[in-house]
Amino acid sequence: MTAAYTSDEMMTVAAARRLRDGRSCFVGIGLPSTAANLARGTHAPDLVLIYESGTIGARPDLPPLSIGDGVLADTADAVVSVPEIFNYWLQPGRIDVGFLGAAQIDRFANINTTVIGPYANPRVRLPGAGGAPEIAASCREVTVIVRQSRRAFVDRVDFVTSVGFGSGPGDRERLGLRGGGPRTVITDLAILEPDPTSCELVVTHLHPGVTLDQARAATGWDLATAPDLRETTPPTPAELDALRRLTGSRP
Amino acid sequence: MTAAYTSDEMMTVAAARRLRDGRSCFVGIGLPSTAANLARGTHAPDLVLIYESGTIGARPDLPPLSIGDGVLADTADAVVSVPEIFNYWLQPGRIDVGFLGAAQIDRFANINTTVIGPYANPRVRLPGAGGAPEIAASCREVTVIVRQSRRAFVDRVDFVTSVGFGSGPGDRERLGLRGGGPRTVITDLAILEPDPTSCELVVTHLHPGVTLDQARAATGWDLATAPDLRETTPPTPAELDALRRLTGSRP
Amino acid sequence: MATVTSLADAVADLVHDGDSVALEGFTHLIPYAAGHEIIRQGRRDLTLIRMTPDLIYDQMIGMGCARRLVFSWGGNPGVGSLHRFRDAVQNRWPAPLEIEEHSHAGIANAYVAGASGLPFAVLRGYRGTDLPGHTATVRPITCPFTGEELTAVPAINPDVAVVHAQRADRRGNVQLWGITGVQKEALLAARRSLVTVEEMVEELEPRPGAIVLPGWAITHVSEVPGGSHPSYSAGYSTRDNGFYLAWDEISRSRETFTAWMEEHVLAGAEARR
Amino acid sequence: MATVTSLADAVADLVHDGDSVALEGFTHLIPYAAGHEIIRQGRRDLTLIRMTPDLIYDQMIGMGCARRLVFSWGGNPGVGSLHRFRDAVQNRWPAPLEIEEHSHAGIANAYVAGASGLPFAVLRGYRGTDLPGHTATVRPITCPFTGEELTAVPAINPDVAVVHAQRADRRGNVQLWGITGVQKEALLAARRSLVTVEEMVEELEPRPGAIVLPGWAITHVSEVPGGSHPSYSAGYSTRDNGFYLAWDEISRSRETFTAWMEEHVLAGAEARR
Repeated sequence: MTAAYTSDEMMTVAAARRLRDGRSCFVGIGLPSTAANLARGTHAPDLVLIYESGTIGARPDLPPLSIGDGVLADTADAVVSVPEIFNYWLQPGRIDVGFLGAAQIDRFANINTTVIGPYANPRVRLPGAGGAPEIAASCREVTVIVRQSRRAFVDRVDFVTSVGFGSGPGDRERLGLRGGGPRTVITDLAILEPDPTSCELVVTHLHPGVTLDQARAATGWDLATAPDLRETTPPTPAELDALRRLTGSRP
Repeated sequence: MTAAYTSDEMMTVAAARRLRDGRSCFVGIGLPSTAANLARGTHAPDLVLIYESGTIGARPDLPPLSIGDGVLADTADAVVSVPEIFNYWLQPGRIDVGFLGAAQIDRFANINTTVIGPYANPRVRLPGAGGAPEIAASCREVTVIVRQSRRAFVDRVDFVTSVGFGSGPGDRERLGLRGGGPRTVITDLAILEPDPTSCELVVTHLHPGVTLDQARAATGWDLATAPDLRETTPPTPAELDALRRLTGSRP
Repeated sequence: MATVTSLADAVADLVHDGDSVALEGFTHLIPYAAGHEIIRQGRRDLTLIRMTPDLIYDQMIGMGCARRLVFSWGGNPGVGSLHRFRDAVQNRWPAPLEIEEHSHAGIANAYVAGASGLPFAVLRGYRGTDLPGHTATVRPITCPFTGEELTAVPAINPDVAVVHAQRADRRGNVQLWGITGVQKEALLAARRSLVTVEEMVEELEPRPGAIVLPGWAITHVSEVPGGSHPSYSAGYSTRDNGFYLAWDEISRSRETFTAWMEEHVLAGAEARR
Repeated sequence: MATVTSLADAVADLVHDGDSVALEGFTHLIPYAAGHEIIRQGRRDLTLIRMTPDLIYDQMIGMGCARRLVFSWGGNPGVGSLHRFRDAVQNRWPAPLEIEEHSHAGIANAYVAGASGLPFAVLRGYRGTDLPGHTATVRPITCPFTGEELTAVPAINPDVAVVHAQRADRRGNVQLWGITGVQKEALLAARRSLVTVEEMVEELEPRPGAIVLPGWAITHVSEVPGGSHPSYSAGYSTRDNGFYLAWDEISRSRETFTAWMEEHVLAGAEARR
């Protein structure tokens, strides 16, 4: 049996499933944090959550509102300084998965969280980089979680805040980025992965009830599909229960 | 009244007197540590002792045998990592006085603690640099405590482990060394200071009972005196008491 | 040895028009009270430095204290935008705001260099992003051993650093615990420093996870209970998440913002809580 | 996740002939028992890395384990010389010993670079000394912002790091306190790591001044009570200063040294205390 669920719930559950138990995960705030805590509360009890505030192995009961909530420090295996979390933990490539959001993402999975419009005269000034550029550079792999729309899924981002595959194959190596880059982009409509040859994001899974045309309509480039396009397994009741317990306290 | 005392006691007391209360002092092990703790036990109760093991504001009852004895951590205001003590505390020039020993010292107060004889084929292999090169480079001023003899006081050190004034005026600036360099050299015979013009060590004080000829005989260069050569004030009974309480436990 | 003094006197002594000022505290221990005092004293043309401007810089920018902002993430954490920051960048209200924009890793390392007495720091960062094209203080540097190209950022050495902590003793030794962020580095990088604390105590009782900043490395210490609200001080208060949510509305228009600041910050001491 | 295993198995698994090995611990928490196990397993051609070789490397050098030593201060702290180290350098006994010599600040920063995934570190150090003339791994580097010349050292990334700590839990999370030295950096810089601990516990109780190294960043953990003797483990033992003084005599001649090692290290488990 499947329960009724929202597209955001499908997105969060699909993201949580990507996190394998025992791995370490550098978590951005918001949807990534909710998904990571859902994973920890379901199939991955030993997932190591690392927040840029310096908390390693945090075990919050509820997803924190901010990246530096007290519960993260109180439940962590270790709390280190902010320079240390970036220099000793993120930069050397020790972290398995970086979990990022995005305001814009393009066909090569480059991420913009800085400005919409020209930098000097922005149409929308966004928060900026935070830890994302180095998370995207250094984690063994990156998962992006972002709602799919033509505003967000653009052919070319207005500003490269965090590098996915740059302008295509070989760019990460040329730039000396040692992490593997984006492995998965999870949206409220679909799951996308970079094509192994072209590095361009293609649809590998459509969520139940979503058509390819819908996904294409929400994408600012000519979206292709993987050869073995599949349907995402819908959220199980257990997953939904766990997710709603996590988010029940807050919208 | 003056008590009977040894030349080593005169040396240690003279060194301790140089440390003004409330200053911070980066302490090497051995004689420097004894002198610094004597100062703290007498006229400078608020002297801040910093050991390269990472202890800031240590208050040992007795001088520690090693630079990392437990009493240093137990009594310190703060214990930090070894990289931090060098990078955040010593390197920026935060420490008032660096307190060093020497196996050899030359007329420009350069210090050798590395080798006697050629480096590749040493006559005597000494312990090496430790923290000394950066202490000598970065402290606001440096005090050296060393027994005076022709073996130790040489025209030119076999190996520059720690820079005093290099080969003379202007060298520290040229090398980008931001600390003031050696201000005082205290021996079992005398107190020496760099001549303000030539940077060469000259005698400013002879300890009671020591003649200039004795000091010259113990020096490997043509030792000059300051215009106002004086006699060192002998140790007071209170100073000697305090010193003997400190060293009584160990030779 | 730090001087223990009132917040008003400490700010008057340390913060001058045109200074570069870093109020640090990573979500936790943000020195709000000190920021409000800077606003009340009417400082102008400040270069404000902070990894996450947070509401405190949104307030200082909106009140016209800042000429320039050095930062790496300018949002309302978990909520959304900083409307006053956006209004200044997009519409130059109340004054134009120059920005120097970094990543977290870049600013953290710039503070480390500042605290270490080095002119620059090296990191694996920024490469391939559009940040170096807009931020002049990001340059390539080559490893003298491997030839690999990395990134350098210049040291940050603020005129003044301000941090909030849980406790200080009479000698001005400061103790903080929980998320300690980049406060030690900011304080040690600065020419002058102010630490506001929840509580002055006779003796600092050792605590798990606590770090101690020696008083002789600090300029002034002021006792300001609740001085981190709406941020928090672990062991003394919890984060006022409700205020962070409410700020989104308060700050959305210039009028509601100004009215709130008048009532809660500019008005007499009564209103300062 | 660290594997909890016996010292003998851990050393056999991690340390191979020809490896670069860093046993760290700054006076405190020196991993003597692990060093003795490396000696018993007859490892050869090791590059030994340590800021202060201390008696443990004097023993390993005297027993012929080392081909190369990277260090910054090779004395018997508070006592005098390391006679086996001197005999190796001056007389090539029992084998020639290459040395790579640094200052403390240099090695500490080289570990920091290693732990940080950077190829080099920058410091104000070595300038004007004779060290760069004899140590090829010290090179000038120019600040890309100010033009100032500073010093670079390459990262140290040992094949294996070994440290001793007070406690670990079953997941291999390690807790140490007191003087923590450069152990975190050495461990994080290494490809493989071993932590010997005084005690395995169910849960790590938070303690003032303690740091925790997460088990997932460590390869093996072994319970070895007393494993830091004649160094010490704060909370468990005090430094055996008498042994450091006695070592001066024991190690002075090749014969007394060899006899002591035979009896106290090479002989059966009985003699290992």
